Parts: sequence; structure tokens; C-alpha cells
Amino acid sequence: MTTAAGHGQADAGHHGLSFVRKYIFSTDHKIIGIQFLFMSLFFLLVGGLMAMMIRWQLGYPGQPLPGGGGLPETMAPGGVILPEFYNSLVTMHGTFMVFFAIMPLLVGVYANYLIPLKIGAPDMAFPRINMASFWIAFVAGLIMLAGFFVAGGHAAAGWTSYAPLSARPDLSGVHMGQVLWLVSLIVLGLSSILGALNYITTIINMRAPGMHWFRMPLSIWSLFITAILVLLAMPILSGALIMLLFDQTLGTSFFSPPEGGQPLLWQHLFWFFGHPEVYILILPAMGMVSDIIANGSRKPIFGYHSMVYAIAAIAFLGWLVWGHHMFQSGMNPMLGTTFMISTMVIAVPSAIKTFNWLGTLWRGNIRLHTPMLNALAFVSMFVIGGLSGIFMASTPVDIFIHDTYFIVAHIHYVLFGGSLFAIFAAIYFWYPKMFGRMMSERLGKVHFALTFVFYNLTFFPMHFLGMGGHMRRIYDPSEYEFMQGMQGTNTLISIAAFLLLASQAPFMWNFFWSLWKGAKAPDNPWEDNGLEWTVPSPPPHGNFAKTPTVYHGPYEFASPLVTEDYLPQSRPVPGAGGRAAS
Amino acid sequence: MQWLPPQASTYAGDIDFMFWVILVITGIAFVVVEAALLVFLIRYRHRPGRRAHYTHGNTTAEVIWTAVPAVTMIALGIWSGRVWAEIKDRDRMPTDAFEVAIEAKQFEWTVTYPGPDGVLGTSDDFAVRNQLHVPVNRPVKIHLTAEDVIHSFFVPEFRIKQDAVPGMTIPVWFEATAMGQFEIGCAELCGLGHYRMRGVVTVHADDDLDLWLSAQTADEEAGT
Amino acid sequence: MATTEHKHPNYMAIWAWLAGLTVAEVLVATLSHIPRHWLVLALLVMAIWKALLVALYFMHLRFEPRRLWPIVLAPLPLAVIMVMVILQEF
Amino acid sequence: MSHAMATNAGTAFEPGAGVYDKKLGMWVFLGSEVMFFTALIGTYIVLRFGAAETWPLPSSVLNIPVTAVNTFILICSSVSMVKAYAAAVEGNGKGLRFWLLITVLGGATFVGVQVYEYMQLVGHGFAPSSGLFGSTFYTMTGFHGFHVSMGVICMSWVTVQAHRGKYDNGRYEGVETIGLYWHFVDLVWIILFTIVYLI
Ligand code: HEA
Ligand code: HEA
Ligand code: CUA
Ligand SMILES: [Cu+2]
Repeated sequence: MTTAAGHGQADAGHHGLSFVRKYIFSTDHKIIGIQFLFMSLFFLLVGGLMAMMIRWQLGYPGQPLPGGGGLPETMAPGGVILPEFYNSLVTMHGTFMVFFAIMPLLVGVYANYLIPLKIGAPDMAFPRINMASFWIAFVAGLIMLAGFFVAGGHAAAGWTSYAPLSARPDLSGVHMGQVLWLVSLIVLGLSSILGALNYITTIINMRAPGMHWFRMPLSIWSLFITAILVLLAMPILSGALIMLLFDQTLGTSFFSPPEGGQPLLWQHLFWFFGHPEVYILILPAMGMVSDIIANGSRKPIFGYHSMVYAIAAIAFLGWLVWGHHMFQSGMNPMLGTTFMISTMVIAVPSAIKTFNWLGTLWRGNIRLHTPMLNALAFVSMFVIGGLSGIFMASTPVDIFIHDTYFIVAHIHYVLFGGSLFAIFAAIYFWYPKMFGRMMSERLGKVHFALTFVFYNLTFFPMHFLGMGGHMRRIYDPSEYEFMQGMQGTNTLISIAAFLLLASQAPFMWNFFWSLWKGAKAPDNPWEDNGLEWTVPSPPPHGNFAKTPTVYHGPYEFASPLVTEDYLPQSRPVPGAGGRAAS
Repeated sequence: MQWLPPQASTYAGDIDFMFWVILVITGIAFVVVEAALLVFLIRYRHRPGRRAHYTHGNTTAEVIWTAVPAVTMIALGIWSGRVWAEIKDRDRMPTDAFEVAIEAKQFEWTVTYPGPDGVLGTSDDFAVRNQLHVPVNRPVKIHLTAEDVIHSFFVPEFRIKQDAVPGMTIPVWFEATAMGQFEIGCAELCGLGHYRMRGVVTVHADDDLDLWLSAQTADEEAGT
Repeated sequence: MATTEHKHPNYMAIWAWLAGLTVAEVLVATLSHIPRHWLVLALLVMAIWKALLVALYFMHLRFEPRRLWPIVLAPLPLAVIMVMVILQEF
Repeated sequence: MSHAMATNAGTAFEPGAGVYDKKLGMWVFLGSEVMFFTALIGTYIVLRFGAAETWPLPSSVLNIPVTAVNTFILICSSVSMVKAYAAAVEGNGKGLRFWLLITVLGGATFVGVQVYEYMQLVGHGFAPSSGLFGSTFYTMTGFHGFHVSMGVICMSWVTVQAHRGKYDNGRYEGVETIGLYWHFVDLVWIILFTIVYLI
């Protein structure tokens, strides 16, 4: 009773829509995905620029920021960044990157764009809720930006906003900024939950005929499981944020000790959300990379079923490890041991994924197009980030490296080296479908090479800073004698970081130039098997002229049954499908 | 660039050893993965007329690369747990330790010493700002707390770090093995002065510490 | 869309149960001579009983396809894990 | 049409959870609501355990009889909701509109009584800033009240729609979906009433 047929075709009266209904308050999942794309790239840039200010201060402590003379006295008098502004910058860099850049890029852009197209549905189950989800996120972004313009400055307690610093204006000097930070994330949480329930419902109920669970591309699997994580983790954050907001404004005492509140409770709630959150930031990346690596290798993904189970295992175990952020927090040390073991175990499904990617490359026929290059960078860099996680997972080692730059290195290896490279790969891969134009391969490769080099020059030395004991969130390391010898490394990192930002210029140029001037994209430029490549680029409203039927798994590259080295999911070939069809 | 700082406490060596063990394990994993990646990229790069090998996987291979990390990780976890318990288990802390209390607040460390009677929490206790004086080769136990927000007590050379949380008193111990001065850092963001919340530990020979302590008490008395 | 197969359960009977249990709860809570943990246990059992009545009959979970159950039940273990682990702090 | 195609595809194929989108979407949403209340209730449990000796006896602060009556009202509104749903399934438009109205009134009464309760409590000096009990009490019951209020607003809209005939002829899906939300909010209250007021 609820097959795709029940949803019918939505392509009616599209031409009659006004510009506003078509591009602004659109209910078309593809437009909404593109809206999310522009919004989150903007916030990515904002977060990147804040990183540059952070790096300036750390590379050249106390010297006026070039062009920083225009900043208000309360932030950087004469262009010299103040400690309170530095703390706001770090907080907002983390916040924007995690909540307004990477998360919407993965879960806003690609979940929206790919789910209906890849499962053969005309749109999301609830198009209007989908539209609301975007606009609510947009409002959240505005609220977050507004925090820079209020008295007392923006929130400055770190993206983790540990109480009681974040709960007590008398101790932090920040009130309105923290309140706006809280409100913005509560609003964003609502947006994410609405998005997630849409994705889950759509994937469960609207798959095209023949699209069994085990015929779904890994990108869809990972987005599905990610949506479940979002659905169940975000409300925990919302609840915690609301209580913190009340501590700030109504005089409640959840997290402030004088009235009996528990500072550690905030950390438990935050990380009970926070660790699933970091997997929200990596699982979709892993899924899309799997699609792209199979495509680039022209070979079926190695171990499809175990890939699916590994995603599920990571997601489930992700709920049991939150305490690894709290080893040194004063949490019961015996809990620490438990959390250590569960954390270590997460390396196992991650290993499965890594080796299966390698297995996919093995005896392939590898085409090094730009998406593939970025996907390979994902694999090699995520491994570094994941392996550095093992150091921190070991409780005794974490005693030393907790809250040092070792952690900062880990963050950026998994989030930039992992998520962001995967996002670059996805942008290059699906851009032709989204905009109907090809991006320049040459510029793409230049962008990739420069980014890869300067990214490593920026973040790899941070491991050494961390090993030297360099603490994080430090405005001026020269206050400590033991860190004075590290100034050279810090300056080197900063220079590499500036070049890293500069390396994004070819990307931005490529992105905007190709919108108008890129070569017209064919339906299936990468010779891929997914259903999205069977429709025109860009796909019309309603996606499929006729509900497609799926005959086999998504990775039938090099199938001996056909002469081409790819086999679209909707092309009937008896006997095709290998294990993925079972 | 530098490696780990000099070791100056009894368990610094244990922690560093774990660090190296993990570096070796992860180093092997790293080399295997990246080498395989590069080799495959070169050997199996696209060539005209080439067609990829059609396979959906290999159960034996998958079992191996699931089992090997699983065993390694669990072993590593159990081993780490031992070292951890030695350092942080609250029931196993040394009992014959030199005890002090530290209260962290924005942006300083107030160290309370037991005074002449050698017992904390009595009226002859005295407090000093940002100066922790301890004996060498004798366990030191700190009762760590905070007045306002969360701070974190960190001495790199001792490899000790412990958050100081308002409303909680958390025991921390270490045994210094080298004399001299070391810096105390605050490792938890605690406000705008977080970056300069610096203190100093001075590790004395036993008699020196007594001298210092009695000098302090004398000052106290002279002051009152 | 097909109509629901099941015939409606006796809603008024459920209502009577709920009302009765509520009264019972309020009365039990006033008993001061039984040990507190028994009292808490009794109250919790009655609360869960009521919650189940609402979920199974008013939300007719009993009559839904079994495939819906995992979706409904998924959050519960997580909720329990979270609270139980944090309680280890004390 | 889809079943014919499914046979083409080789294996028997039935997508979905076996329920229509709106209902599935609502259940999924309620999953997230469970986690939201887990955060609030979990906090309450943890803080209360941590301060077991100093925690006031609820009945020494709160007015149990009034709230017990209020609980009864909310339970009644759940019954009227389910009656409305039954009427919608049977295509009984008149019954549907009647029971929906009762439900809206029940919910509104509940919120009204809660506001009255808050005013009384604050008058006696028990406010959100009154220690941990005040903090947790107002946050939990306040967010529950907020949910009821949202329910009342949505339910009023459903009532208006019912008058316009949207649910006639057995098109009960909208009523059933909002009903799920309504019962869930009732269910949360059942838990809250016990653990906050009685224990
Ligand atoms: C995308 C985000 C992401 C991902 C995927 C991860 C993945 C992991 N993280 Fe990370 N983490 C963060 C984002 C992420 N993390 C962030 C943002 C913080 C800081 C928060 C803050 O304080 O601001 C953090 C902090 C953090 C800490 C707290 C440190 C501290 O504050 O002291 C710990 C501790 O255990 C940790 C561990 C891990 C582990 C074990 C994994 C594992 O999932 C990794 C598993 C992967 C591999 C192991 C590599 C592949 C496997 C193989 C090649 C097989 C062979 C391997 C072996 C045999 C070892 N992370
Ligand atoms: C995905 C997440 C992400 C990303 C990409 C980055 C990117 C960068 N980060 Fe960040 N960082 C975090 C997440 C991230 N960071 C988090 C969570 C923290 C912890 C915060 C805390 O402690 O609370 C942190 C903390 C942190 C610190 C520690 C500060 C401190 O503790 O005192 C430093 C210091 O060097 C730093 C530097 C950088 C640099 C130089 C970059 C560079 O890579 C930036 C390079 C620039 C870009 C990536 C932007 C490029 C823009 C585009 C490509 C857009 C193109 C636009 C269009 C086409 C329209 N970061
Ligand atoms: Cu005290 Cu940071
Ligand atoms: Cu984590």
C-alpha cells in the first residue's frame, strides 16, 4: 500500500511556479540541497577566515593582524587580537565548521540531493518540512552570526561550551553572545531533526521497485544511518542547551555548583550527543567515498555487506564511547577504563572499511579523476586521524595529550582530511548532475594538489606541538617557558595555513566559473551505475519521467555480462548482481 | 619540533612507553595502508584495454583484517587499563604521601600546605599562590578543586593532567624523580586569562623542603 | 490506502484502567509506613503500566506491523544506557 | 503497477515499514522526542541521586491533589482523541468534530491549570531559581506544557479542517497522526507525574 506508486509523479505545474516558489521557497529536494550547498560553503569560508585569524595570532603573537585595523576596539584594538576575542574566534571556528559547514554539507546537501535520486523517488516524503528544515537552519546561521555584534562579544567557552564557564556571565564576561550561541544551536537542532525524519521516512517508504535494502548504494546506507544518529543525538543536545540557557537567563542551577549543580553533567550530556555527532560528520563522507572509489576503480566495492554492517557498527558503538572525552575530567576513573575499551573496539569496523576500500582498488582499472583523487586523499588522511585517535583512546596516554595540540591535529585529520576531502570529492562528482555543467578537471587537480600539500604542512606538525605539551585554546603560548621553543613550528604552521586558504582560490573560481561557462554535462559523465545518472543533468522537477525499476546492486562495474565496464542499476540484465543482489 | 618532554615522575616512563607502543602499532597500520594504497594506484592505474577484476569480496581476507585489529585493540585496552589504574585509581593512591590542597581559580593556583602539624585541614595550614613545593622521590597527593570554573592541572614533565572542577575535590598523585623547577599549566579553557594561568612546581630534596616549609610558617607568624 | 484491519479495542475500559491506576498511585504515595524503595518501585511499576496502556492501545502499537517496532523501541536502550552510566558517577 | 514491476525485478519486494508516510514520520519524530525528554528526565534523575539527602519531599512543595485532577483531565483528553480517531475511521464526521473539540478543550484546560499551579508556586516562593528542585521541576513540566500547548494549537487546526471536511469518507490519516503526538505527550506526563510529584 505504500509502494513508490502510492506517491505518484510530482511533476505537475512546475512551469507555473513563480521565481520565489521555484528557487527561494522551493519544496524540490534538489533546490533545497543546492540552497544548503551555498549556505554551508559560505559558512565554510567564514570558519576558514576565522582560522586564519587564529593562525595569525599564534604565528605572530601580539602583532597587528594585516587588515585587522578595521576591527572594533573590543575585538582587536589597532589590529592586535585580544585574548577574549581569540577565545571567541576559537569557539566560533569550531562551531561554524562543525554545525554550519560540515554537518549541513553532508547531511543538508547530499542527503537532500542524493536520497530521492538514488532510490528512485520523485521527492522527499515531506517536501514542505524539508523546505522548513533549510530555512530554519538559515535563521540559526543568522542568529549565530549576530553574536559577533553584541556587547560582551560572542560566546568564548569553546565549541564544547563547558559549564560553569558557559553558564556564568559573571565569570566569563559573556552573556548575550552565549545566549545567542545557545539559541542558534537549539534552532539548528530543530532543523536537523526535521531533516532527519524526512530522510528516514523517505528511505524506508519510497524506494523504487527492486531497490532492496541490500541494493542501496553505500552513500544512501550511510546517510540513512546518519539520519538515525541525528534524530536521536540532536534532541539530547537541545535538552542540554535549553538547561544551559536557563542557567544563563533564569537563574536555574543545573550545571553550577553553588546550588548543587553538576558541571560534569553538562559534559556527559554534551558528549553523549557529541560523539555520535562526530560520526554524523564522517559516516556520510565514508558512504560517498565508497561510491566514488568503486566508480574510480571501475570495480565492485569490496565486501559490500560488511561495509554496511561496519557503518551500522560504528554508529551503534558511537553511543557507548562518549566518556573518552572526559578521561581527565574528574569522571570516575573506572568508567574511564570501560569507555577506553569501547573506544578501542571502534577501530575494528573502521579497519574493515579501510581495508575494503583498499580491496576495491586492488586489481582495479583506476581512473584518477578529481573526485577520485579527493576520495583517495580521504582514505589516506582519515587513517592518520583515526590512528591518532588510538593514542587518545588509551587512557594513560590521554593523561598527557588531552587538551593539547595532539587533539587539534586529530580533529583536523578526521574533519578536514576526512570529511572535507570527501566533501570536495562529492562536490566534484555530483556537480555535473546538480548544475548541468562540468567543472574544470585541470583546475580541480591543481586545487587538489595544493590543498593536499598545504593541508599536511598545516596539520601534521601539530602532532609534535601536542607531544611537546602545547595546550590548546592558548592565546599566547610564549607565556610559558616550555612552549617558547615551539614558536618556530607555530609560525611554520601559520604560513602553511595561509597558503592552504590561498589554495582554495582555484576551487572557488572553478565552482563559480563552471556554473556559467563549464562544458555542458552529459547525463552520465562518470559512467556510473546510480539511478541519478539515468536522468538529465540537472534532473527535472519530479526526477524520473517514469518510476525506475532496479534490477541489481549499485556497484556492477566490470561485469562480465555486459561489454561496457559499467551496468546501471535500472538496466535489466538477467543474472547480474553478484552478491549485492542477495 | 620535538618529541616528548623530559621525564620527571615515576610514571612518566610508563606513559611514554604506552605512547611508543601505540606509535609502533599505528605506525605499522599506517605504513601498510598507505603503501598498499600507493602500490595499487600505480599498478592498477587505468590503461587502454584494461578491465578490472570482477569480484565482490573475499571472506577469508575480511575475517583476517577484522580479527587482527580486534585482538590488538583489546590487548592494548587491557594493558592501558593497568597503567591507568596505577595512576588514577582513587583506591590505589599512595597513603604515605606528602599532601597538599590546590584550589584553582581565575587565573591562579592556590596551594595550601599542611603546616607544622603535617595535617591538612587544620588551623595551622598556610596557602601560597602559584607555588607548589614538593619533595623528590616521595609521593605527593594533591586534593584538587576549583572555586569558579573548570581548570586543569598539568605538569608536562610529570605527565600528569587532571581537571579541577568546582564542587568536587579530586585526588591526584605523582612522585617527582628529578629536582628543579617545572611549569604548571592550565589545560582547560577557563576564561580570558586561561593562557597565562601559570604556576611553578619546585621539587626539593627532603631537607630543603622542610627548610622551605618552616620558612613559610615563620613568615606567616611574623605576618600576624 | 487500506483501512485498519483490527476492530477498535474498548477505549473506555482502558480509560477506566488509567484513571484507576492514577488514583492508586496517589494513594500509594501517601503511605508513609512502607519502606521507601518499595514505594518507589510500586509507583514506577504503575507508571510504566499506564504508559504501556497508552502506547499499546491509544497509539495502537499493538496493532501495527512488527516492522514498526524497532523504530519505536530504538531510542529506549540508548536512554537507559545514558542514565545508568551517568549514575555511576555517584 | 508497482507490484507488476516488482515481479520483473526478480524477487518479491515490499518496501517500507508497512505504514503510510505520515504515520511513519510521526513515529520517527516521536523517537527524537523520547531522546529530548531523556535529556531532561535523565538530568533530573542524576541530580536527584547526587543530592538525595537534601532533596525536598515533593508533596511538601507541590500541590498534589490539583495536579492529580489535572492528570485525570489529560487522560480524558487522550480518550476523547482516540474516540475522534475511531469516528474518523468510521467516516462519522459529526463524532469526529465533537471528540476533537473535547480534546482541544481538555488540553487547554490542562495548560490553564498548569499556569495556575505555576502562579501559586511562584507566589509561595518556589521558582526556577529555587535550587535543583526548582530548576528541574520547571524545566520538565514547562517543556511538557509547551508540548501540550503546541498540541492544542495543532489540534485546533485539525478541528477546523475537520469542519471543512478534510477527514470525511474515512480519510483518517491526519487525525491518526496528530493523535499519536497527543498520546505521546500524555504518556510523558504519566511518567513525569509519577517521578516528579509522587516519588
Ligand atoms: C569526524 C570526526 C571524528 C572521527 C571520525 C573521530 C574518530 C575517532 N576519535 Fe575523535 N575526535 C573528534 C572527531 C572525530 N574523531 C573531535 C572533533 C574531537 C575533539 C573534540 C574537542 O575536544 O574539541 C575528538 C576527540 C577524540 C578524543 C578525546 C581526546 C581528548 O580530548 O583527550 C578521543 C579519545 O579517545 C578520540 C578518539 C577517536 C577514535 C578512537 C576514533 C575512531 O573512530 C577512529 C577509528 C579509525 C582508525 C583506527 C583508522 C583506520 C583503521 C585501520 C587502518 C585499521 C588498523 C588500525 C589499528 C589496528 C589500530 N577522539
Ligand atoms: C571541519 C572542521 C574544521 C575545519 C575544516 C578546520 C579548518 C582549520 N582549522 Fe580548525 N578546528 C575545528 C574544526 C575545523 N577546523 C574544531 C572543531 C576546533 C576546536 C575548537 C575549539 O577548541 O573549541 C578547531 C580548532 C582549531 C585550532 C586550535 C585553536 C586553539 O585551540 O587555540 C586551530 C589552530 O591552528 C585551527 C586551525 C585551522 C586551520 C588553519 C584550518 C584551515 O584548514 C582552514 C582552511 C580554509 C578553509 C577550509 C576554507 C576554505 C573555503 C572554501 C573551500 C569555501 C569555498 C567557498 C565557495 C566556493 C563559496 N583550528
Ligand atoms: Cu584555568 Cu585555564
Ligand atoms: Cu569522541
